[in-house]
Amino acid sequence: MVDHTEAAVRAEASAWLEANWDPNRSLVEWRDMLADSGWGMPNWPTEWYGKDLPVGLVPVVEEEFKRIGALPIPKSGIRMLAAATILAHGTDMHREKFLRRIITGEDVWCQLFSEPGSGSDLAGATTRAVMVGNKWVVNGQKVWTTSAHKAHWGLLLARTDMDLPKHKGLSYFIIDMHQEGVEAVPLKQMNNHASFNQVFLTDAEVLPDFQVAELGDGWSVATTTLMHERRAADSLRAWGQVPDLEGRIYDEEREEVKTTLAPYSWYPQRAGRVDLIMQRAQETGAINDPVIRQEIAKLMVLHKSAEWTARRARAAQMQGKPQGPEGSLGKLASSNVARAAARVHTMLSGADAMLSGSDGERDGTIAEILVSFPAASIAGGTDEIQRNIISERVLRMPKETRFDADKPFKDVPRNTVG
Amino acid sequence: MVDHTEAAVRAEASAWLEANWDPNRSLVEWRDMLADSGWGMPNWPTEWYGKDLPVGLVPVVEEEFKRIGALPIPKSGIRMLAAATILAHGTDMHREKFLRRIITGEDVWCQLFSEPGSGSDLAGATTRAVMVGNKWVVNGQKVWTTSAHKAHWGLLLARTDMDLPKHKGLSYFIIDMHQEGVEAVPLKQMNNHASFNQVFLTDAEVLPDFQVAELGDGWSVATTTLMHERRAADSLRAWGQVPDLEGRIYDEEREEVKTTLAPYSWYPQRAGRVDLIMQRAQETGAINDPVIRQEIAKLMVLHKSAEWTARRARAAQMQGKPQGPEGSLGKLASSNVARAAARVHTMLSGADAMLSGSDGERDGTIAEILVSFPAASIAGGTDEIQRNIISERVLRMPKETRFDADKPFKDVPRNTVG
Amino acid sequence: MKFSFTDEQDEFRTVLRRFLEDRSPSTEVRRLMATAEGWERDRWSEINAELELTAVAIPEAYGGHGFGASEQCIVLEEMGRALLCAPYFSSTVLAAGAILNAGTEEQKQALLPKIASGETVATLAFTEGNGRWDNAGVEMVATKSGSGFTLAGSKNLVLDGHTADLIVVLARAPGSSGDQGLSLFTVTGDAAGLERTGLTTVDETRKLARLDFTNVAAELLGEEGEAAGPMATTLTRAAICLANEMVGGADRLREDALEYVQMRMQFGRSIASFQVTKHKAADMLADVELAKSAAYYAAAALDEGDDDIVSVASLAKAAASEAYMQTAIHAVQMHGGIGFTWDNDTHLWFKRAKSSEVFLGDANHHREVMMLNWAE
Amino acid sequence: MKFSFTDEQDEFRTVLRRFLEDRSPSTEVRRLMATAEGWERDRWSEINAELELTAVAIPEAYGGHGFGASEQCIVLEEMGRALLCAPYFSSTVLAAGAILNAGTEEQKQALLPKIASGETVATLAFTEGNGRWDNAGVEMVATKSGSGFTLAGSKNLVLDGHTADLIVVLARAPGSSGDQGLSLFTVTGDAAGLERTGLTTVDETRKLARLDFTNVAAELLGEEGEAAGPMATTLTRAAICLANEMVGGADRLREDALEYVQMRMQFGRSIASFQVTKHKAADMLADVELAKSAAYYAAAALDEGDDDIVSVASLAKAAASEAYMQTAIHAVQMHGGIGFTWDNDTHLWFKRAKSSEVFLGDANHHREVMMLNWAE
Repeated sequence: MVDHTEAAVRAEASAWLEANWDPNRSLVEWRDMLADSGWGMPNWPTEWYGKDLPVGLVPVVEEEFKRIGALPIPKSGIRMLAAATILAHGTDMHREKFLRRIITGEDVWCQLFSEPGSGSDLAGATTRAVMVGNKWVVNGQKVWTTSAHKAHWGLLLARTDMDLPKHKGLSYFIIDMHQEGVEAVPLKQMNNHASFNQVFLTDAEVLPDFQVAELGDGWSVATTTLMHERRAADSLRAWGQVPDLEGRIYDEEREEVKTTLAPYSWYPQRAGRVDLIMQRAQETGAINDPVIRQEIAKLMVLHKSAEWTARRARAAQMQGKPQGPEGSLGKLASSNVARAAARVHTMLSGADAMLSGSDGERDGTIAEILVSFPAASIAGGTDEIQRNIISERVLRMPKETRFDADKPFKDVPRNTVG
Repeated sequence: MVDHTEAAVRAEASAWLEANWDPNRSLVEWRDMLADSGWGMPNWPTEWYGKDLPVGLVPVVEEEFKRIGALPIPKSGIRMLAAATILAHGTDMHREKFLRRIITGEDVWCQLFSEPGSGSDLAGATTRAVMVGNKWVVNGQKVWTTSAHKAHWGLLLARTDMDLPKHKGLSYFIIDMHQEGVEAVPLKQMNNHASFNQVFLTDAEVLPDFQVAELGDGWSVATTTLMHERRAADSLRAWGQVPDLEGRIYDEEREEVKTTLAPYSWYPQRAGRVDLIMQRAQETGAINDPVIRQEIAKLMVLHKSAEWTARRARAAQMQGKPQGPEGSLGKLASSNVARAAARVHTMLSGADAMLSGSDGERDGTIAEILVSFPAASIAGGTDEIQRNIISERVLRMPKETRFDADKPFKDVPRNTVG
Repeated sequence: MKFSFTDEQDEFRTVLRRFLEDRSPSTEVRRLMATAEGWERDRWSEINAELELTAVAIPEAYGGHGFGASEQCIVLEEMGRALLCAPYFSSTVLAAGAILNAGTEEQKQALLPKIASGETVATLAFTEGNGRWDNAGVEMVATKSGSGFTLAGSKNLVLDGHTADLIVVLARAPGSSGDQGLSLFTVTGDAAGLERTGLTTVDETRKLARLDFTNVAAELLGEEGEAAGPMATTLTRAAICLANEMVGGADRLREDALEYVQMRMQFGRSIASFQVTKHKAADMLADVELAKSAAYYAAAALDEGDDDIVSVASLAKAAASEAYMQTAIHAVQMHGGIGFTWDNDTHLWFKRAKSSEVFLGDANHHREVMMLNWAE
Repeated sequence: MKFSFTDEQDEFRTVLRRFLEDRSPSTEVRRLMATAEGWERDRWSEINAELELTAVAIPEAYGGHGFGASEQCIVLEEMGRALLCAPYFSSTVLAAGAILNAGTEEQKQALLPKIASGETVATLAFTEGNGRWDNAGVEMVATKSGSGFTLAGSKNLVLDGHTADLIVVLARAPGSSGDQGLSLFTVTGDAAGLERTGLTTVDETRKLARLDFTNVAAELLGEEGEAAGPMATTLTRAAICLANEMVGGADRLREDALEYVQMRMQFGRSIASFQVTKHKAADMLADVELAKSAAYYAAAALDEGDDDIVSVASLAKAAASEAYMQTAIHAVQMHGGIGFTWDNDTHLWFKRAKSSEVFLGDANHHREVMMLNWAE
């Protein structure tokens, strides 16, 4: 039995790390050791690579990793969504087959939820999975899929019954991405990046064993995956920082980070790069223009207020208080900040806002802000969806009337084309 | 038979006016002559004080009034809504009894449509009219009633059947305001004016003859009244200009104008008084502040664009083109202008925006703007209603789902208190 | 930076909120705002006796409880929420602040305990006819006369100026300008040569006065010619206090409007069920909560001696100015015609929002101060 | 003020719109924007041959049709709507405008007929590295050399500068500043010592170039040292033309977004049935129609010789800058994720909106010009 006091956990983690950490191991070797010891994912069950620690004690272990300089398991990326989903709803076969290689990072995962025809309405998925002989045969089209072209496995939400209401006719599968019926095509954005793929599923196959939870439980399993999505996005940003040290393991992790974060390289520009505003205003001398100074000030008031609101929410959370309304406003506030920042960057650029690439300011970074910020109010839940959530869940206002929840899905009006 | 060419109409009107106009007559005497001759309301039917002129020729007659300096019948006020409604839907008894005294201005009218419980939803009226013996007995409460305390007659929308759907159970009446069951109480606004009344109807009586159109046709009759409301509001503003001449008739009309327009004295402040902005900016020196100058400029861009949009709509109308979208935007644009103007006035005032009355700027006019502009986005159709209308009628977007149209009114959820 | 209220602070707020809901319902606000004074000494003493609000932020050495800006800002947020008609801001924030920052030890001992107990109601007279909120705008002249000074000129927009017992006055040496030559003085409300005129205000719950000084004998507060620094410090704290008062009012308006649309039916459905109403309510929440964060942060930053406090204070005031007024406009709109009537309470807070928007400087002013003082 | 289009003008617009819908579908826009030139001479000649668009606003005396600004603005509105890839603005608005306003009678006779026929594609080079749009920003020096002049320096952000046959250049006498000493010159696109570099632009449908002049021989256009007035007149008209082009683009974006939400289903209903979508669509209509009114008014005011034309032109450009960008942002949002993809056409107009927002001066600049020139 593990002793679950903070001191005991700290001592044990510290002892193990000091005995085993060696920056000259390979990344996979080290992660394998973490999996075997349970220190990589200490809040996971003991039988599945963990130590059954309460979540509240995980930061203690993380502190020891940091103190000793050992690389932890990155808590980010789709593969961790897969792990959380498999731990909660998968079979032992799934856990056996997938969890270790999720920890070692040897398998890349992707998420096949969104479709061209459904947008914000994930539960409106129309990709069909039909049992033919002894296999599920899948046909349809998914979109906004990060890393689909590199993925070994996909988390698939597909419709298995058109006669049931929308939320009841969905099931959840793990699909092998390395098969003939799966084609990933890069989806180019207006900012010239292609961070996502469209995935065409044409008679793709899934063995019955790879179904997660019961038939028709797809929506509730998907909800588990989505719950972890925001958290994973946060730690993705944190993960970007590999220590600037020499050693095989650092080189390998830097390489992994680089590959994993490549699709997200424009995200800072999407957020409006408020960090550049004061610098640029001083460089260009625009700070001396009282009109632009007011516009910068308005942006700063918004930006700082949003930042402090997030800190307020975290502080309350750390005190163990129930979540106040301030915790639900971040996404909406950040899309307002991004829009305002793009406006101010345009004022700072003046005529040069017409140029991009190497002719553009800051080697094209400013131009990239100007064609990336619209994503801030769409991706990860549009502003409209955020306001629906805030009004319904935080303010307890009436829900939108549903026109699609109770009737057979086949009778629900939907988009004919993607 | 009247010759309906422009030249003939102009000649005939001119001849009659030159023969009869005399500024030393009393107002009522002159209007009586206009009623008898048909020149007061020349597009009304010949049998009802008019000359059956096509509407397109009315401006010709108006030009002759102007040229000769004769006072026309004011086309404004609730009494003209009453006339339009009675001409369209009333009985000959109604026309006989009411139309002449509407022309002479001897009867003041008011409109009893809005209720505390229904707001934008006029058809949700709950004031009941029940036949008791041989009379209608009315109970309920009306609100936003201009001139109710001075009115002789009221245009009443009341519910005569709770079992029919909302729009079918309403009937339309002319109610005698000088009776015991009718009590008008001034309704004070946040800007200290009391332009409206609440009207309490307690066993008030209406003779069956004073019902307009069939039982249950109230909503369609009310629609006629409302159609004329905007037009009447426009000509109300125009009417304010009585020539600055001596003569009994001018004195009497000035008196009438003064009384009639009294409730509207704060309307210019409600509109934000853009006319004062440049003057004040120059006086206070704020025009030299580049930040305030930008804010003034933004307001001016909005104001001029709105003004030119209205002119564009009128020009197209005069060319006989079908109405374009620009014709539906005036109300919404003017509430944006009013809000922006109040903002700029505040900047121009600085600390003095805290003061009102004789201590306030421009003898309190600025303070009155600051507490009147919110009415611009509410009265005469809220901004929300305007956007509904624009999106549904101009852009042909789907109508809001109705939850109240088809069931018996008694089963429609509604406000219990006013 | 500490960024969350302790359990004690939360408890204090809860008690205070209930207390003010009980003692300052809108009927009471309406009664007091209709008086020339705007508050009643007995009524205010009674309220103050129970929670000792005037003592909260005055140091223990001068008869107060010695709490920080965060606690004082809780008081102000709740007062702003209840629209309490009382001379709290004038006496405790402005006058006591100036005395604390500028007075000699002896003067603090003499003046502050009575302000802390509520026995003395004081105010600070600094703005003049030009409506400026900064030191450089002061034109009133203090002339040496024997061992003392005499004041001549006018002060405008003095909060509770016609009812205060003690008036702290900012004036300058003849011929001086800018931050130079400024001194603070005290005069009693009934001083000879002082004429006090209550002004007609948009916001009837915030009473202002014009004070005309005809050679009024005044006592120097602190060092002669050294008032610029203490005044600036006083006004920075005042801006933070006002921002907190304002977010309290804004949140109240927001909640009342939400409650109204939740209860009100139109077209056979709750107004709150219309998507545009829901989205407006969400935006209102965001406006108010973001402004709250800035106000809370500023109070905490003051308590922690943050170097950027001047910028942070102005940021909080600018945020509160925009958020309160925007919330007030939305709140009227959500009520519809009813929200425009005198009998509905919305206008009481609407007018407070308008008055607060410009009191101690409008958003443009504070954004400019923020940018010019930003250390980054 | 004339304020409505005649039946002939309406008919012209209808024909032009259909024609451009046919000749400049978004597939064609995408094909041309991917080329370094941004337009094709054969393609453009073919389009122009049919409707003689380059001739519309050039006087009959110089081979044009002699129509007014209102007609030219119809052309521009429809081109902005179709995002036509052609050197129309550069050649007909900027270069022909400068030649008309500054050139001698002989020069107009020599240069304008070929621009009117479309045979010569010209442009105007005035902005430099500092990105200023006003006369005072010009630093390039023209030196007398024998009977002619030589130009040395760089011009930046020259519309179609790398593809034009003829370039009108604004430069100044050595040692002069402000409006003084400015002259216009013409050089051919292939002049010796002229290096032309196409720039990478946010809006790929609007090609810009940097022109580096190393002692390029140039011909004086009009009077030496007298270019300030003609340039200002040219840019006032250009601002009006651009405003009309912009409202055309904005209206197209608005209509496309509306069509998309009308057709698109979500949660079992049309996206257009959501109240917030409806209200956003209503606001978009108001934004675009108000900006249209300003653009139309400005064109009519120019034709009528309005005294306030400088202010009115800037008002129209400022209104168009805000309305086009706002409409573009809303249009992406109404499409959702699809609107952010390359394959969806929205971004083509979005980028044109961004580029037009600052081209010839941003909204702040034009609001300032408007206020400083307002006669009222």
